[in-house]
Amino acid sequence: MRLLRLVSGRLVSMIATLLVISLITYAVFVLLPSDPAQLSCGRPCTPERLADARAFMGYDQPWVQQYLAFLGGIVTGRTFGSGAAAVHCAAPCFGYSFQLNESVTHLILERIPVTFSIAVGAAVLWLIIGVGTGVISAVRRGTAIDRAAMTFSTIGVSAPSYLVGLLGILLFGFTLNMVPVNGYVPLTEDPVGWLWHLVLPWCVLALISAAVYARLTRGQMLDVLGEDYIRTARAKGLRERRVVGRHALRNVLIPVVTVFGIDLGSLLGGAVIAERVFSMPGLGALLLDAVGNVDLPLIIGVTLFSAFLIILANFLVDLVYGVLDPRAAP
Amino acid sequence: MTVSPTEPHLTKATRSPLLAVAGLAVEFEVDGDTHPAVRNASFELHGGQVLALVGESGSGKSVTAMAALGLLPATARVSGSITLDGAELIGAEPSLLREVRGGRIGTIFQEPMAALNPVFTIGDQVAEAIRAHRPVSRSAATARLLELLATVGLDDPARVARSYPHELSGGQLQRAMIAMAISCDPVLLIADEPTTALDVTVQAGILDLLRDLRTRLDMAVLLITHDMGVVADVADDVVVLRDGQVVEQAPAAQLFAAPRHEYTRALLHAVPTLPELRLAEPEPATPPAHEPRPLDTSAGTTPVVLLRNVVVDYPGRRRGRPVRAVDGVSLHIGQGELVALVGESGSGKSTLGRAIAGLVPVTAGTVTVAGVDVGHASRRELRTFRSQLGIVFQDPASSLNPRRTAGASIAEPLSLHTDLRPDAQRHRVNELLDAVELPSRLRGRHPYEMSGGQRQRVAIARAIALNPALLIADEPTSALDVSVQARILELLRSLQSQFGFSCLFISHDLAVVEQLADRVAVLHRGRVVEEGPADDVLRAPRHPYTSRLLAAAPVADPAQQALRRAAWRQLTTASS
Amino acid sequence: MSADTHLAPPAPTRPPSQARSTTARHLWRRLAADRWALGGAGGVAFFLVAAAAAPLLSAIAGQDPYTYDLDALSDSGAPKGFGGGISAQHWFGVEPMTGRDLFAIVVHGARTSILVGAGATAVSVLLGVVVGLTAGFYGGWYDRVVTRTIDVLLGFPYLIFVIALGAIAPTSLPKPLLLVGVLAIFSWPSIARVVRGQTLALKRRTFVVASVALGAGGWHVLVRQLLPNLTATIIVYSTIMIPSMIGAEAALSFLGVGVPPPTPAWGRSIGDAIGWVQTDPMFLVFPGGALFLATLAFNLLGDGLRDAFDPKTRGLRR
Amino acid sequence: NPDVTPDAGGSTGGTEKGGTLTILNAASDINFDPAKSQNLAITTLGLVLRRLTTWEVQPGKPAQVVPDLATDTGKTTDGGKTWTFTLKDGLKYADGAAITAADVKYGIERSFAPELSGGLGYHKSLLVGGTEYKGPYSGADLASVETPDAKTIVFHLKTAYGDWPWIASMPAFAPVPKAKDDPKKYSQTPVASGPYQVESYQQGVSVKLSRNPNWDAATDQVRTAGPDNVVFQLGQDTTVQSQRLIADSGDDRSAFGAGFVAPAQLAQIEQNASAKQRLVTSDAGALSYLALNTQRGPLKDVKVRQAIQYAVDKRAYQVASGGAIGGDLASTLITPGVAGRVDYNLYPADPSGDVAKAKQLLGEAGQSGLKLTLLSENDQPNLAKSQAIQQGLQRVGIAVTIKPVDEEAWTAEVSGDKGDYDLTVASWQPDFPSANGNIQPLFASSEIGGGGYNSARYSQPEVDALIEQATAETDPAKAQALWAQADKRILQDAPVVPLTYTKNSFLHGSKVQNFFVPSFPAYPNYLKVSLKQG
Ligand SMILES: Nc1ncnc2c1ncn2[C@@H]1O[C@H](COP(=O)(O)OP(=O)(O)OP(=O)(O)O)[C@@H](O)[C@H]1O
Ligand SMILES: Nc1ncnc2c1ncn2[C@@H]1O[C@H](COP(=O)(O)OP(=O)(O)OP(=O)(O)O)[C@@H](O)[C@H]1O
Ligand SMILES: [Mg+2]
Ligand SMILES: [Mg+2]
Repeated sequence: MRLLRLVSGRLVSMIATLLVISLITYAVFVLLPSDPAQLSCGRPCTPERLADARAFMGYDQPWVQQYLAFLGGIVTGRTFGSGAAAVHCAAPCFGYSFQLNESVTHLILERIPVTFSIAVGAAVLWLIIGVGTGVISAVRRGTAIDRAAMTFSTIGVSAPSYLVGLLGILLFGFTLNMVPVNGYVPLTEDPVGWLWHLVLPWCVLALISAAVYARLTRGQMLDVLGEDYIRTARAKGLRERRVVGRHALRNVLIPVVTVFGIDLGSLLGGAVIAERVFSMPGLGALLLDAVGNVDLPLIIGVTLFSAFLIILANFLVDLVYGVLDPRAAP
Repeated sequence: MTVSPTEPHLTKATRSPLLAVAGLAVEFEVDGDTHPAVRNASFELHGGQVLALVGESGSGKSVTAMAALGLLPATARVSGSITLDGAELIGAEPSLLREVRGGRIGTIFQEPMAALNPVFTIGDQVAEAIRAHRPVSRSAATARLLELLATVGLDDPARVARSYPHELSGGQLQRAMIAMAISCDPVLLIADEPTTALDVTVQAGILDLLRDLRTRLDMAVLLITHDMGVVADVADDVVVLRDGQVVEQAPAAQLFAAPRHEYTRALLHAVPTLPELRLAEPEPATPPAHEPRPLDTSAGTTPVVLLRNVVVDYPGRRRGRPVRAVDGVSLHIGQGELVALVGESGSGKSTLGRAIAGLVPVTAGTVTVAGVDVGHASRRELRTFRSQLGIVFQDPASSLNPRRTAGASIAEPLSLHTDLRPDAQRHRVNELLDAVELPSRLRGRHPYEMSGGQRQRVAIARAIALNPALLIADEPTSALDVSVQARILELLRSLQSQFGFSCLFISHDLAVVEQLADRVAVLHRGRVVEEGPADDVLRAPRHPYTSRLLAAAPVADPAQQALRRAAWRQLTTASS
Repeated sequence: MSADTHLAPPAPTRPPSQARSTTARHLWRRLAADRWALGGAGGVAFFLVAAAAAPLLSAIAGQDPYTYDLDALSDSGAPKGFGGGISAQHWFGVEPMTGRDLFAIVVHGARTSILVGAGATAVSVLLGVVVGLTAGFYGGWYDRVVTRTIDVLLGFPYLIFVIALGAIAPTSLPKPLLLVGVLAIFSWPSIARVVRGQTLALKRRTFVVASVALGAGGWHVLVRQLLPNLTATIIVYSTIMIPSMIGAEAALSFLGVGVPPPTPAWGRSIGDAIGWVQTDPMFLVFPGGALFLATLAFNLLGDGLRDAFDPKTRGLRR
Repeated sequence: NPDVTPDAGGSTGGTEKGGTLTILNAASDINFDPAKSQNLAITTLGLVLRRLTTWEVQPGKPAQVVPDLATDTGKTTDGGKTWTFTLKDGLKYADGAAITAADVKYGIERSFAPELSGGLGYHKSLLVGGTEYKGPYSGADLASVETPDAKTIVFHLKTAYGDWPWIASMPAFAPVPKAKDDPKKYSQTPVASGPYQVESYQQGVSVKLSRNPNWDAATDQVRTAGPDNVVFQLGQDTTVQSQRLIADSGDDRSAFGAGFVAPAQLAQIEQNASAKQRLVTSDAGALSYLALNTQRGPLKDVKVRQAIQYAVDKRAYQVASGGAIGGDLASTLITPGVAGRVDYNLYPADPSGDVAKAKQLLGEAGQSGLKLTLLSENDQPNLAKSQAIQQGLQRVGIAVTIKPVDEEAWTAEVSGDKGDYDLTVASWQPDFPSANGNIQPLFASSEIGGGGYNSARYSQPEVDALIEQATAETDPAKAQALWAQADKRILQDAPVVPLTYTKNSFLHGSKVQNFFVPSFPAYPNYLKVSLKQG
């Protein structure tokens, strides 16, 4: 019951946040000098044709009105054009991409499995590697292991992901010929192929984020190890592994989880660079294409969806928080 | 098996010591310099005995105990020898240390709230201690755990086991801590200030428990305390530590009766005494529970602090009902008057203090300090008012910013309210350190690098830095050994006579209250149940609650304390 | 009231500068005892000097980062000769397709990259700390507005905004400034969030209440009580951020809001160099190496500072 | 006739049948709707859809317009205003239905619908009534396209237009059966008239083509239809594409990349004997040029523009585009491979430019310390080229600021009405290989802003008149002479600096045969590619 109230309260604020995001996105693209109608006008493009195309897509109206129409479409669905060529987009309609001739909702749903596969795998991997490295580093503080781990994480922090990605492809894909270099195989079709195609993107993303987590974990761990209850745990005669792995880690994870929520959320909204480099048809690639084509409905749709995921991830993190930290329990 | 407290002395010569500390020295490295904390300390503890480690704050008591467990931080350098049943502990293999910790030596730490992991339930933490040393099943561990929690006198073991530390009171936590410490039937229990954080009634219960455990389980106890009353209550032998060195070791009775070392004598001399307990004529039948003695307006001058029907509610957790911490208190403190506030834990003492300082909003009633209505004062008025207010918080450790040095903390009011030049500030800080008996080298230390008593004195120095008109002192000497406490109390007294400030003195140590206070107010469940001149209230309590409180306070005399203990038991059984 | 008689009249708050200077001395002493941190400080100083003296350095080499040297290139645009055209004239070789001097590009690139990296970090840390701290401390509607803003910004695929800004911004606006702004806008929320969380916890601690009870105003509490307890977090964040900001500079170059060419920047050079990695690896090695070393230096210094600020880790053997 | 002996590399031989050809594509989407497609006649769309006419391209020879569905390339009876085409016999769609003239008319009509805008629309303003027509979905039909019988189709134009046969090769001239037209889905499920039909379509992932059983090779003179299947892999990173093709393993042996090989990879391929063999570079083709905004400040002065002709460092530009393999230095507007081109050079100078001459001209114009903005697309190749220009102009004291914007914004800026830039580097690949396609879209004053590509914003009544005259001319030889005249006339005003005739390089796998790249268009001819069997 209390959970229900909590969830509904959060839902309201989530929707408010999403509204603001969609509004900003709309406004931003109205300010852009580029004209979506121009792109779908064809060549040569006469002013009359341009006006026609604009009117059909609804871009001739003031943007506030466009925005309201968009919001309405989510609830009731929308129809563009009229007669035999009319396009209907069923509710919940997050817009219709005229360039891809597909409802945005459908496009997003189609891309979700790819992005989720990348994001979840990578996140699991980097959490394990990052937190592991951070813990070892903190426990063995000042030793060569610590220095090595932190140097490694420095590389990870500073390396641009496209660099790591492409070098990874060159090394593991071409030179060593170990893994496929790109493409995506649905899990349902071929689980092994799915795994095999995702190994490299996972590792690349994990390598980069793990570095950040290693630093974060190390810092938190150093703090926690100075706490009295760690001394108590040791005084109980627990093995050091248990002291660190249970008593300290649980407390360390609390702040780590916050950051993780943000990161995972934004990754779920599209692992843009990884998808580009590894030619994975995920949400990030979709967004990038949409931006390149000024496919406004698609941009707004994907933006909103990503925002939704990020906000959702944060909400889930708050719930996990309650489990990790009883003091914060709802 | 029943063992009388005196029996171990008879067998002492025939048994080899359980714990032998020989030539122990501990040094800390701080910024490249070494600071000795313990020098060449030697003493012995035999099975089934209670050895009290006493001495002034910062004398190395806790460090000695931690050395035995191998739990000192990496900055410590330890030499000498500590043996447990003949096995050397210093520099021992990790596996041996692990077996000793928790298995053979149980430990109770100073602050239970900090010493328990906030994210695990009590049951979880205690069961873990059991399973660390015994290969028992989960369910067996649970059974044992409930048994242990019951053993330490917790009412509802199942509920306590399910609770997280923040959901329990200090006394409950301390008991749980003890349960954890004795879970593997250790041969030795190290108890570092096991009752400091607790009020006298709870303290009496815990001491009773320790005594009982010692007897029932034949456990030796290394008791660290600065409270000579506690020592008198439970100790068989006493080791007096000063500045890291053992100055005297003797059986308790002998020590109290005929202290050999001068320092010991000074220590005992400094112990404040309570008047003889007169429990003869309690009037429990119809206590004027809600009728405090009428306001004493004889002082003539306008009171500095005037409380009228003050109610303070804390908002409850998430839609729960609010907690009423103070419930209709009327109180006044005259100019230059020292009023003591006593009462058991959770009775609302600290809350009242905070309400006077304007730190918690008052739900109803008015708080007037020096003519300022604290509840409705502007920010500016509050600021001016606070420049004349000194406040010592109950928990010295947390009232100091962990990132600032002692010097910086003490200088804070100076820089806030005066325009002293850095040199003058420095000078004043040194003066203040002197006044609270701290060496000036502590200036640059962080709270983490000081002992509990040292931190408390820093907090006091900060509170008196501006010679306040009103001092609110919340258990200002709880972590201090008697000698330092005596000097601090002396300091307070002299400052007060010099500057004539008013003082609200919150304490659970009735002996101290007796020495210091002009008037005493007894708080029970947020209400003042008894109020009057110190002498009257402490000598002839009218309210049964006051009587119980008085009986629970230990005195530094084993013989007399035995009597009081009996009286207290009688009272508690009568009231429950 | 008699208390007034022995009280100096309240005067404006003045920070105890002497206390500060001792802290600074302590810090320095601790830092100096840490070999790794010293190395990091040296590295940072080295790059700062290199950046400041870039024109001088490249003048010594007799080069500038703009002049084409097509004779140093083969017909396909790849540098001629060993190691990407390393010679007495071109110490680091030349850039493919232009023949510009790579040494000059790298030292001049340090200017842009460090400016953008440190600038963006500074702005976002400042913003994040100020906003997070005040939101956590003051609470109320201000806090709610801040939290929502943070949610919105974190929920925003920043790519979109970046592209839009790059297109809208007038040409007259210096690009490095724009870049710093764009990067900062999207990185302060996560810092603010963390700082806010910690502030919420800290402000309930007794020492903060104690300070309030001493009559400290909000500013004093924020700066003297809360901030010192956040330094570790801030430093760790900053040191992680600087290099990732430099990396982001490169990514943004691709999106058209980077530093416009031909102004040298490590990020862009690294981006350009990826394609050449098999033909001319040195093109990647020099700017990439510089980026890595600078990152390493910043991180080592940051780790050292963090330890120096944290009293608990004082005196630990390293 | 598929038997060609190209000098532009590529493996040749007879067309072997079978296998699956993979085409690596950077784009994430292929639009098969003829109304919306801007595809060249010889690439993707050509595999699935036939039009009235199409192109015959051969390495080293100018492209020719040849009949596709029609029996000839169109007949005009009145000097280019009315054009008549007749369909071949026995033409069928993949579903077996006959292809009729009405279907062609319908296909053209639907390209007028605003719902389906986006394709090549040269015909829209040429056909009588085209400006007002809004497509067939509201019930109206376009009277200027007549279908007297099932085989004949007649076009009535507003003005004489000699290049109409080329226009008839554009996607909109593919037949669309009205009954099968679902404008929402047609881009993924077109009714095939060519040798392949769309078997599966996965947006962002891949498109698979399989054979159209009803396509008859006898009716088709340009398509050889070697592979059994053609698979487009979409959204492939270009660098990775190149690396895959260089590695040449597994299925990639039967693949080629649809995108140009970047200069960095060209240098890499240079050192890889196997890959070098599989690299196919076009003849010098499309013109890349520096447009000088003739309506802005100092650039209004022809002297200044002429100075820039000399100041530009074409050699650096060439290197930035990949060296000799990236293009030949240009001096004219009409590109090699276009019939009737006359080679000349109005501003002769060293490839690196003539700094002294440029300075002198600037002096004459009384200009010093010029500051110009160069609008550039923000991808690496374009930025490299822009920098080469910048560096060249720097030498004569012209300070150039590069303003990088993304591709779409660049298009909007250049073809928009504001024209807020001084310089920009552009490259023009005409939509059909006639000098008309080289000159008119870039230099007619009607093409300034409003979506036109006259990026120099060049307006010269004399030139407009010449263009009009040449456009109407139906005698190719006369038309060509007029175009050559226009070419020279324009360059006298120096609105653009011709930089290079670009060469595009493509990489293919070792099993790919009959892969060649003509000079126009400088793209591989998908229609003739086949796979080595066994
Ligand atoms: N980590 C540390 N670093 C430096 N000095 C320390 C550290 N821990 C303790 N000390 C010093 O060692 C001395 C002994 O401290 P210890 O905690 O044993 O005192 P104590 O006798 O338990 O006092 P109290 O009764 O106040 O708790 C003190 O002077 C203290 O300042
Ligand atoms: N912040 C708070 N929120 C809710 N309840 C509180 C809070 N602080 C104190 N209380 C409750 O108010 C009551 C009075 O607390 P207070 O701290 O004044 O007791 P005290 O007399 O000082 O006890 P002690 O001797 O243990 O310090 C207790 O029941 C306590 O649980
Ligand atoms: Mg202690
Ligand atoms: Mg209290």
